[in-house]
Amino acid sequence: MEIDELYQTIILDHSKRPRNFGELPAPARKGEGYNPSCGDEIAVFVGESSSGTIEQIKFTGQACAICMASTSLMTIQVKGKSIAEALALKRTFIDFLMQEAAPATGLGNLQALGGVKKFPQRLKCATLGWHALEGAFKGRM
Amino acid sequence: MEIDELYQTIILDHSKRPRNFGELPAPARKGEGYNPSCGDEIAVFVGESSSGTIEQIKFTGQACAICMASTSLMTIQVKGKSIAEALALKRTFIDFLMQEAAPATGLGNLQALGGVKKFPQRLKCATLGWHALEGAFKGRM
Amino acid sequence: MATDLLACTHRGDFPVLDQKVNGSPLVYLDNAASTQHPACVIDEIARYYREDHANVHRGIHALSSRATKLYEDARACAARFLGADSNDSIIFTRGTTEGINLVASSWGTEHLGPGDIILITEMEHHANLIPWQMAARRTGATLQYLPVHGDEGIIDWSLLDRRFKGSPVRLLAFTHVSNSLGCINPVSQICAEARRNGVITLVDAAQSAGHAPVNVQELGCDFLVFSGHKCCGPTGIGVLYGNPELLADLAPYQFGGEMISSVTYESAQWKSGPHRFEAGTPHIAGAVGLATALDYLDKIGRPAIQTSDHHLGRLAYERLSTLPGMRILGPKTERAGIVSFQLGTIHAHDLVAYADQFGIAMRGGHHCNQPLMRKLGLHATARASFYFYNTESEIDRLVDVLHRASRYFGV
Amino acid sequence: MATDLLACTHRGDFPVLDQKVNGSPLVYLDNAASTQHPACVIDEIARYYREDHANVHRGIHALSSRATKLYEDARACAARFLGADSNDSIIFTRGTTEGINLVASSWGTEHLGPGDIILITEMEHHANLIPWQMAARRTGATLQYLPVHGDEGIIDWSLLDRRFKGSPVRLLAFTHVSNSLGCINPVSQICAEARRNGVITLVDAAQSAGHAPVNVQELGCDFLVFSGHKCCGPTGIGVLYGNPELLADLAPYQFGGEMISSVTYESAQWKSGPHRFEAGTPHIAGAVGLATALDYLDKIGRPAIQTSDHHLGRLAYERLSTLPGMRILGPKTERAGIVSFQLGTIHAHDLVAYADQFGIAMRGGHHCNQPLMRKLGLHATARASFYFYNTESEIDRLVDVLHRASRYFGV
Ligand SMILES: Cc1ncc(COP(=O)(O)O)c(C=O)c1O
Ligand SMILES: Cc1ncc(COP(=O)(O)O)c(C=O)c1O
Repeated sequence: MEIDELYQTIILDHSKRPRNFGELPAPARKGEGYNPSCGDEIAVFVGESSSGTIEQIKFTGQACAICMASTSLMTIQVKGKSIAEALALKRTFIDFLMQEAAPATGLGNLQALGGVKKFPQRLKCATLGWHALEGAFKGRM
Repeated sequence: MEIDELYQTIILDHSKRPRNFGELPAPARKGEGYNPSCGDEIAVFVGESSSGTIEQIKFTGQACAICMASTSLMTIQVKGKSIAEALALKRTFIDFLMQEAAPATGLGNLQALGGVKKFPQRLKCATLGWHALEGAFKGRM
Repeated sequence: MATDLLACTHRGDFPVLDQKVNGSPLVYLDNAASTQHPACVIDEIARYYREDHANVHRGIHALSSRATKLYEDARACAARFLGADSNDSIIFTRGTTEGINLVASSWGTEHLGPGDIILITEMEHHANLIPWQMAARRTGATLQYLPVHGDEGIIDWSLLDRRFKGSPVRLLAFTHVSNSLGCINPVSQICAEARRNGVITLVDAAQSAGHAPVNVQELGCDFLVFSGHKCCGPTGIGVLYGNPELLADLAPYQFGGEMISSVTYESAQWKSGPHRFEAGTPHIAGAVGLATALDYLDKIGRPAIQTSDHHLGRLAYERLSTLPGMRILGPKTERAGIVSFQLGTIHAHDLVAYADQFGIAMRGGHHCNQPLMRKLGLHATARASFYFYNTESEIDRLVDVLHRASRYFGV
Repeated sequence: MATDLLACTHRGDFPVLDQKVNGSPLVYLDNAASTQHPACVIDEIARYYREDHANVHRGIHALSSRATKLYEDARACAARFLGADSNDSIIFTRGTTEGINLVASSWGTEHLGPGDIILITEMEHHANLIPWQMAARRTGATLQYLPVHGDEGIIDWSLLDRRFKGSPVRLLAFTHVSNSLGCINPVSQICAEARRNGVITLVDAAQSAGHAPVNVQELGCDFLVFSGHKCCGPTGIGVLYGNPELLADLAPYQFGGEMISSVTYESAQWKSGPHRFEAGTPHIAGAVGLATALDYLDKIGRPAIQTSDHHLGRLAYERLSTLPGMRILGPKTERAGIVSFQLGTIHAHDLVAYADQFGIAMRGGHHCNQPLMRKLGLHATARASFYFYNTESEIDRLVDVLHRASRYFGV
C-alpha cells in the first residue's frame, strides 16, 4: 500500500522513539518551527564546538509521525557537521522531496522520507524540524 | 408588439407633452421622488384650497416616458381631490400595477399604464411621481 | 438501519460520493468543513450560466430582469428558510466569516466603546473570535469569554443572567453547534435571557442552519450567520440575517456600486434595505445555487436531517468509544453529528492520512478552535462529521480503519 | 468582415448567446456590466462540484488535497495572466469592488493621515470613488480629482507631474478603461510618473483585464484589481494583485479561519502571504472557474481580443454617429468596445426597454458614474458594450433598432 511508503518502518520507529529528544541548556542555540494548519511545534537546540561544528543537538515538540521522524533523523544526520554543511543538507533534503529526480547524496536514512513525494500535503511536516534548525543558527537562546 | 402595450399612444403623448409641467411658488407644498438606479428625479408641487382639496398641481423633472406620462396623468387625475382621496387613488393605482385582478376604479386614463404589469422593472418609473406627491403632503416648502 | 433511510433515498443525489479514493469507495466524513452538492444544485448553477446570466439590479433587458428576479427570489428563499419576517433582513455575504466581520465592523464601530463588554464563549470558531478581538481593540471595548468545562464542553448558561446584570455586556456572540465539540447550545433560552437584558445577540449557525430547523423568530436572535457551502450550497455565498430594526441604521460595510442612492464628488448617500450591504456585483450564481440547496433541504425536511445527524453522531460516539485509548470531545448525548477525538498517541495528521488510504475523508487539526484545543491540552484532533447522506456502515468502516491504525502506529 | 473572425470561431462556445429574446435572436451588448461564459467554464465548475469539492488548506484527505491544488493552481494562473512575479501577490476577492475596499481599508488606514492626498479621476466607477471618500473621512486625508474634459472624456495627464510635485499625493487610483466613456488611459506612463514621485498606484482593470494584455510588470502599478464575471469567469470571484513589498506588511482585512498563524483568547497572529487576506472558506469553485476562463482567454489571445474590441467599438461609434440627434460619449478613436450615448430626447430607460423588444440587451443608467454624468449634464445614457463574440451585423441590428426607436418616440 502507498501508505507504507509514507510510513516506512524506520519512520514509525523514529516517531515512536525519537532520538536526541530533549532540551539543551543555554548557551546552546534554540530554533522553533510552527505549523499553523495543525498546531505542530518543534524546538531544536544546537550546541556548537569552538570550531563551529554541531557538537550537540536535541529537539522537543508535539508533532505527527512524519515530523517527529524527520526531525529525529535530522539530528543524527547533522551532528558533527558545520553549519554550512547542515544548511546544504537541508537544501538537498527539500529538493529530494520536491523534485522528481533530485539526488539523495548524504541523506542516509533520511531517504526513508521519500514517500512524502506522493503526499505533498505532508511536505510541511517533513521539513518543520529543518526550519527550526535553520532558526537555531540565527538566534542565540 | 408587447412594447406597444407599454408605450400606448396616450403615454407617448403625455411623455412628449407633459401636462401641468412647471413649478408652483410657495406656499405650495413640494415633494420629491428619486430613483437611484437611473438618476430620475421628479418634483411635485401642490396648492391646496382652504377646504383641503388639491386646487393646483404641477411637476418638474427629468425622467423616462413611463415616469413622465404617469406623473402627467396623475396631476390631471388628482386635481380637485382631497388628500385622502389622492392617497387612496395612489393605493388603487399601485395595486392595479402589481396585482393580477385589481380593480381600476377611478383611474381613468391612468389605466393606459397597465402595460407596466408585464415590465416589472419599470414599476419604479410608473410610481415615482406618486411617491413625490405623497411627499408633498408631508412637507411644506 | 432505520436512519439510513435518508441516505437510501438521497445519497444518490450527490455525484461526488460515487467515486473511489485510493481504491476504496469514498466515505466522506468531513461535512463540518464543507458539505457536498446534490446534482440539482450543480445543474441549476450551470443552467443559470447557460440561460440567464447578466448583471443584476441596474438592468432592464430580459436577461438582466431574469437574473435580478432569480437573485431576489433567492433572498426570499433564504428569508423563508430562516423564518424571517422580511426579505430585507437577508444580506448575502461570502460566508459565515464575512457575515461576522460585517457585524463586528458596522455594528461594532457604532455601538461599542470603552467599558463595553463583548461576550463570547471559549468554544467559538476563529471566525467568531478574532473579529471581536479586533473590534475590542478598535473601540476600546473588552472581550470576555464564557468558560467551557472539560472535554464534554459544558458551558454553565445559568450564569448568564449574573454576567449580564453585573457588567455592561452589549453583545453576546456564540455558536449554535460547536464545530469541534459537537455540542448544541440552547439558543432560544440564551437569546431570551439576552433580550431581557438588552443585550444584542449574534448566532453562528454555520454548523446548524443546514442540519436542523433554524427559525430566527423562534430563536429570538438579532443577527444570525451561515455559509452556503456547509449546507449543500455553492462556495462563496452565505447569509447574514439581521433584525430589521438594527439593520435600518447600520452603516454600510463595503462601498461601491449598487449600495448608493446618490453620489457626488464630495459625498455619498446609501440605499436602504439589504442592498446597502452588498456593494458591487454580487455572487449571483451563488445565491441562485444556494436557493436551490435550501429548497432541497426543506424538501427532505430539516427535522428528518436533524434526526439523522443526531443518530449518526450518537452511534459514532458509542462505537468509537469501544476503541482502546480513545478520547472523544463533546457530550455523550444531545450531540450533533460532529465527533472529534484523539486516539492514543497517534497524531491527528497521521490518523487522517492513514484513513484516507482507505477512502475515508476526515479532518485533522485544531479546526479553527486553537485556544479551546490548548485549554483542553490538545494540539489537534481527528474529526468525523456526518450529514444525512452518510450511513451506519460508514461508521463501521471508520471504526475498522481506526482499529487498523492503532495496530499500525502501535499504540 | 475580417474582425468577425473571433465571433466566427468562438461565439459557439457561449451557450447563453444561442437563444431568442422576445422573438428575436439575442444580441448581447451588455458586456461592460458582465460578460457571458463559455461552456468550458460552466463545465469545469460543475466538474469541480461533481468530482473534487472539499474545503481547502486544512485538509489532508484526497478531495481536500485536490481542491487545495486546484485553488492554488488558480492563483498561479491568475499570476501568469497578470504577469506577476509571484503567486503570493495574488489575493482572491469577491470582485473589483471588494479589492478596492480592501486596499482602501488596509493600506489606507495604515498609510494615510491628515494632510495626505488621495488622487483619483472624475471618471471613476463608484467602486473606485466611494471607498476613497470613506478612507479620506476616516483618516483625515483629502480626496482630489483629476478633471475630465468634455464628452470625449479627456484627462490631461501631462499635469500629473505638477500635481505630484505640488502636494503630498500618497496614492493615485484610476481606471484603465472607463466603463462609460470607453476611453483607455495610458497606464504605464501614469504609473511610471507616480513611481518617480513615490506615489502608490491602484489600477482598476475591471474593463481591461479580459479585453487586452494586462501585465503588472509592464504597467508598473502597485495594486491592480479586476472581476471574474467581466472576463468570462464566475460571479463572486475577483483578483487583487499587490506589489509583494506592499503586501508584506499590510494588515489583514477580514478575520477568521485560514488567515491566522496562531490564536489565543487574548490575541492573534497573522499568516504571511495572500492567505492573510482570505479569511474563511474561499470561493473555491469561483477560483477554479476563473482559472479556466483566464486560460480560455489566453488561448484565444488577448491581443486578438483587443483588436476585435477596438474594431467593434470604432465601428459602433461610426455607425451610431449617422443617427440624427445622436450624442456619443468618449473619444472618436483609440477607444475600447464601450459606447455610451444619448439619442435625441429619448430617455435611456425607454431606449433600452425598446431595444430589448428586438432582442438587444443594453444598459441604461448612470453606469455607476453618477458624478461624471452630472458633470456632463446627463442623467443617464444607453450603453452598448462589446466582446469578441459580438459581430458587425449585431451593430447593424442595433443601428436599425435605434432608427425605429427614433421614429417610435418621435424624436
Ligand atoms: C471600471 C469599473 N470598476 C469597478 C467595477 C465594479 O466591479 P464589480 O461590480 O465586479 O465589483 C466595474 C463594473 O461595474 C467597472 O466597470
Ligand atoms: C462554527 C463555525 N463558524 C464559522 C465557520 C466559518 O465558516 P466559513 O469558513 O464558511 O466562513 C465555520 C466553518 O469552518 C464553523 O464551523
